[in-house]
Amino acid sequence: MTEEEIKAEIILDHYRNPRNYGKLENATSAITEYNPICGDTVHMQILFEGNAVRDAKFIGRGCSISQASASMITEMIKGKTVDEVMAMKKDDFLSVVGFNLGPAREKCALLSFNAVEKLVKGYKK
Amino acid sequence: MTEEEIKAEIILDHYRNPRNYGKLENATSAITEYNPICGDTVHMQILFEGNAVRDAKFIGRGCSISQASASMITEMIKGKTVDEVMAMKKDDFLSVVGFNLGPAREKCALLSFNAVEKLVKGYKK
Amino acid sequence: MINPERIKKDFPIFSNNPDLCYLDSAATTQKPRQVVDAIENYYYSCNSNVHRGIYKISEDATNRFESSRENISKFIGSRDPRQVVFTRNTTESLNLLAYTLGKSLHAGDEILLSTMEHHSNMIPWQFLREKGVIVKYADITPEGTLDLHDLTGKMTKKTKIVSLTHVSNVLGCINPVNEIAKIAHDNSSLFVVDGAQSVPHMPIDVERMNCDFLAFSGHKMLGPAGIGGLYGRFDLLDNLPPFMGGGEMILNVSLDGATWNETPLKFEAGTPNIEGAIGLSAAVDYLRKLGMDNVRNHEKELIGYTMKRASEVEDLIFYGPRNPEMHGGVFTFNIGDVPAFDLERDLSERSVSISSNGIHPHDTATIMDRDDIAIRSGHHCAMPLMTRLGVSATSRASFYVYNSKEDVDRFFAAINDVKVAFAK
Amino acid sequence: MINPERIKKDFPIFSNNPDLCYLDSAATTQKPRQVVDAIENYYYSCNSNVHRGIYKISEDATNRFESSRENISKFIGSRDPRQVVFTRNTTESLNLLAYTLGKSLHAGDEILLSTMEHHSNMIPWQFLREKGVIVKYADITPEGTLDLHDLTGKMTKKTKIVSLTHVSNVLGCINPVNEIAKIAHDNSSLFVVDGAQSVPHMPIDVERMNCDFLAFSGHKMLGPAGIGGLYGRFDLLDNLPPFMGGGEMILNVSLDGATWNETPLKFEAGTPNIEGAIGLSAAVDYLRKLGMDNVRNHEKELIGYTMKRASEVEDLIFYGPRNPEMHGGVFTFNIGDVPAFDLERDLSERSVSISSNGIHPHDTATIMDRDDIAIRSGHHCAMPLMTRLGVSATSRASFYVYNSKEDVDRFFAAINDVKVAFAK
Ligand SMILES: Cc1ncc(COP(=O)(O)O)c(C=O)c1O
Ligand SMILES: Cc1ncc(COP(=O)(O)O)c(C=O)c1O
Repeated sequence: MTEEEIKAEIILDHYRNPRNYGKLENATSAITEYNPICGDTVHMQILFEGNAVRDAKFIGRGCSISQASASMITEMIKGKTVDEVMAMKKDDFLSVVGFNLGPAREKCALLSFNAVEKLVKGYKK
Repeated sequence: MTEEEIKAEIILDHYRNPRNYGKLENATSAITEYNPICGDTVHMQILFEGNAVRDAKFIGRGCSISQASASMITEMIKGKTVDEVMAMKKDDFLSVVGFNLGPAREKCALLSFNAVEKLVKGYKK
Repeated sequence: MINPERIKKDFPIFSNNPDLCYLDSAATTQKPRQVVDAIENYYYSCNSNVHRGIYKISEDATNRFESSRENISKFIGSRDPRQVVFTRNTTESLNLLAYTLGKSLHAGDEILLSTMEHHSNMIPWQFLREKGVIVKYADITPEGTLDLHDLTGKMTKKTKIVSLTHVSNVLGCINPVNEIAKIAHDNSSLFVVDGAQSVPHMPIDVERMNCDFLAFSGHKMLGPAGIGGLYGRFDLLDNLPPFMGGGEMILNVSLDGATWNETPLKFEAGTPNIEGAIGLSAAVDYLRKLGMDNVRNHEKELIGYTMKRASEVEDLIFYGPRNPEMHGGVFTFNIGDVPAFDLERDLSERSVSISSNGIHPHDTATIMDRDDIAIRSGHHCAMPLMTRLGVSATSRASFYVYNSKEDVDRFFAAINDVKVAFAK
Repeated sequence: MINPERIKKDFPIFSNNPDLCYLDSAATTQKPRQVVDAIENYYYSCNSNVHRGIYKISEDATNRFESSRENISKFIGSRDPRQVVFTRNTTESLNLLAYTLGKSLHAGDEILLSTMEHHSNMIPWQFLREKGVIVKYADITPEGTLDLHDLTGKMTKKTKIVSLTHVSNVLGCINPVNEIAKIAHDNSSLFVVDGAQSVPHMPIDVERMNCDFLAFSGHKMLGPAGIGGLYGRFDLLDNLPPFMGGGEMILNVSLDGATWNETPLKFEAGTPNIEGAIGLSAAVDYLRKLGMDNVRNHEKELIGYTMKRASEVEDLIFYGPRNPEMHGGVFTFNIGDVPAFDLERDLSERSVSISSNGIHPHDTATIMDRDDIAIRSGHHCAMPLMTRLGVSATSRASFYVYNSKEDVDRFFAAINDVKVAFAK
């Protein structure tokens, strides 16, 4: 299996079996990000506690990239400090998710990244 | 001298020495036609009497084609009946005036033709 | 008869991309050598500004530009070239109308569209809401055609304009424009036709259709992008105020105001897309040589074949009328159900996996692209129609003269690949 | 250093018309092979619709389109490609501004132009008179430059917009835009620059110039017709309402309304002129390689030489500043006096022959055309300036990178031919 094929498999796995999917009852922040181009939607919910992301869940509809990357990002941020999350770089996230995503598909991957970024910034203020 | 050169000479002659140039004191109709593209202007004046063009004069400013053809048309219509003038065809007039006028210059030549046409139609009504 | 294999030879993109199966002509078409050559010939022999030059190459350019107008005018059945305004595309044609017709509309006046309209035949009219104009929408039938009953029901004495697409870029349905022209005119409404998906694909005769305006795009009919047309009945066009101001569209200008040039130049402010017009005219020549009846029949055959094969594929949902006679060369589909996001419902279904409802069109297009098949997926600039159909997006394969049954076969093979890739 | 003879080899029109002396580049320029090849390459390798396609050639097309924007943005000194909106031409750019800025103007607000403006920088603003906006005009000096004193004198607290040409397409004068930007901003007015005659001919840096908006046309800078640009400071552009509605410019659409896409796509409704943008970007590459300083110096040399020779020709009247430092590559002239028609005066002078006042520009251009010299004659889309200069029309020779001193010499030989042809 090439690295690309492995990444594709991971995406499909997250898409089929999304982690942290559902309603986060005690969420402190939530946001719905929407890509009108294709209708991809991610509703991201975070429970902040002090300086940390205590829990994160999402629900959504859309293509495999958008939903798998939402699933992946919830795993990535859970337990991290707010500053750590804020230090996450777009390109790093893309390289974790992406097997050579074209520019059109990059937007799908970034939907959940943008949602998290907005929630964290909003909390920090 | 080729036919074209002769026509060019005629144009220049009319341009330098316009026939029927000036104010027609007892004109029954007058109109000013204007080509905004180049500022060519012809003020055409006709004295109608019964069914005939008794007299015609013009004044104007503009290129040699516009002014020479105004001069030529006054000569052509003087003494003609209104019906005869109305029967004059654009293309015939152009072939009298023109040595292969391009489309841009045709408009110059037709300025006076249009003026006469409008005056005659207005009188006929 | 259309021979796609022979036609393909005129399109160098296919020899440069021998594996390309291009099924996105409803978005934009490929360009034959004849069109590109006409543009290059213009550049290298008489490129110059039109209308005002008194030298040979400029007169040549002006002649080519104006005879392009005449050629395009004839192609759509207009008897007078002054009835064709050059615009950038269908979108600008419709904006020109909304802005200029809009000037004489008043609060309470109504404009009647349909829910299947492309955004370009929707947003410009919605702009007029600012002044109190009411925009109404005729619905579609369950079969995916225009609901004529609903259309007539929504028409009132206040309906000043009816603006409808001739062929839907999603449903593929061919709307009965002749009949609607009569309905609209009986109601003293103007009838505007969005011809973006019909002018390229079937014989069009504006006089017989009896529409008041017709908008179309060059790039969807083998011509260049950046050029389009607006046909308008001469007396109507002639009575409209201008849209943009500037060079070319004026007769006389002073510091205090201006008067307008004759129609259609009144609507063509600034240096026009001369090479675009010449390229579009070459495209029209190309299509005329093929014969627009043949073009339509070819696409009818392809869409008929496609729908027949589609009905044999499990989970393949497709849209628009089933009768190929009423269906243009546009095949819009989904693999499984792809509903729009709904916060309330989706929150309450939290145990349900996201992937349980079919394959998202983006994924379909990506997998197809790996097989070198170019299809479109998304909202196709018809979001309200997506909403109406209850989907978040769809995929679309669309055909033109260079497409063959082999392309359709490759498409269905790829559908299978998609299903395998996303099999649970 | 510019070598016109070598440059000419890149322009096939000159080998196809070996005798052509093209002196009408202010109207439109010729196209080098590099530009036409870039367009052809696009057609034959990845032609497809941009922004929404999820397949390889569409992503390639989108990349080429957006990197063209970036390239053009850099060329004019803009640091952010989102500050460049693609339009058809300068005219559309200025109309976009008049329509969108106009929305927030009120009766009594003032717009300050000058009497030397091209119709494209006049009519769109005059449209706003409908809502009570007042349009004022700064005058010109007797030397044929902008009268800065008059300009500042006409500025009031109500002056919301100052819109001026950078280089006059008739007088050739280069207006001190940096200085005017400061004057306008000190007055809290927006400063719009018509760059149609400057962007092609000299180094431009919008950040240093500190203008708020800058309009330009591709076809006047070696690029295709049908494509132009509007630079706008990002925050200003971003706050403007949209101009045309349709595909591409929306974020979300429902039957009840819509929200807008991000800047600059918000202003680009419908399928854009993709190949036009790519061609313009290739033109920018070509110019950058020549060096815009060199382009300007070359034209300065030509106009200096032309004015020197012109001052030695009897009866040759020419316009604009005499100092080549302040004069672009535009030479506007008349042979003898060509006053406008004046019914009262001309009637009273009825004994005077019509031909007594110089040679009409149309005649000049026609005779020059026989010598294969292409110049322009007429009002140059600046009728109010013709009125101001007291002429009915003028002739104009304009230069670009492919013109040489030999062209100027041929021009003056032809001036002589004109005088002989119309000798009394
Ligand atoms: C100063 C100036 N402004 C505006 C324009 C209009 O340019 P376009 O016709 O490309 O819109 C021109 C060219 O004709 C010009 O010279
Ligand atoms: C039905 C319909 N109307 C309008 C348009 C808009 O065409 P353009 O983008 O060329 O303006 C399209 C194409 O996208 C279409 O399919």
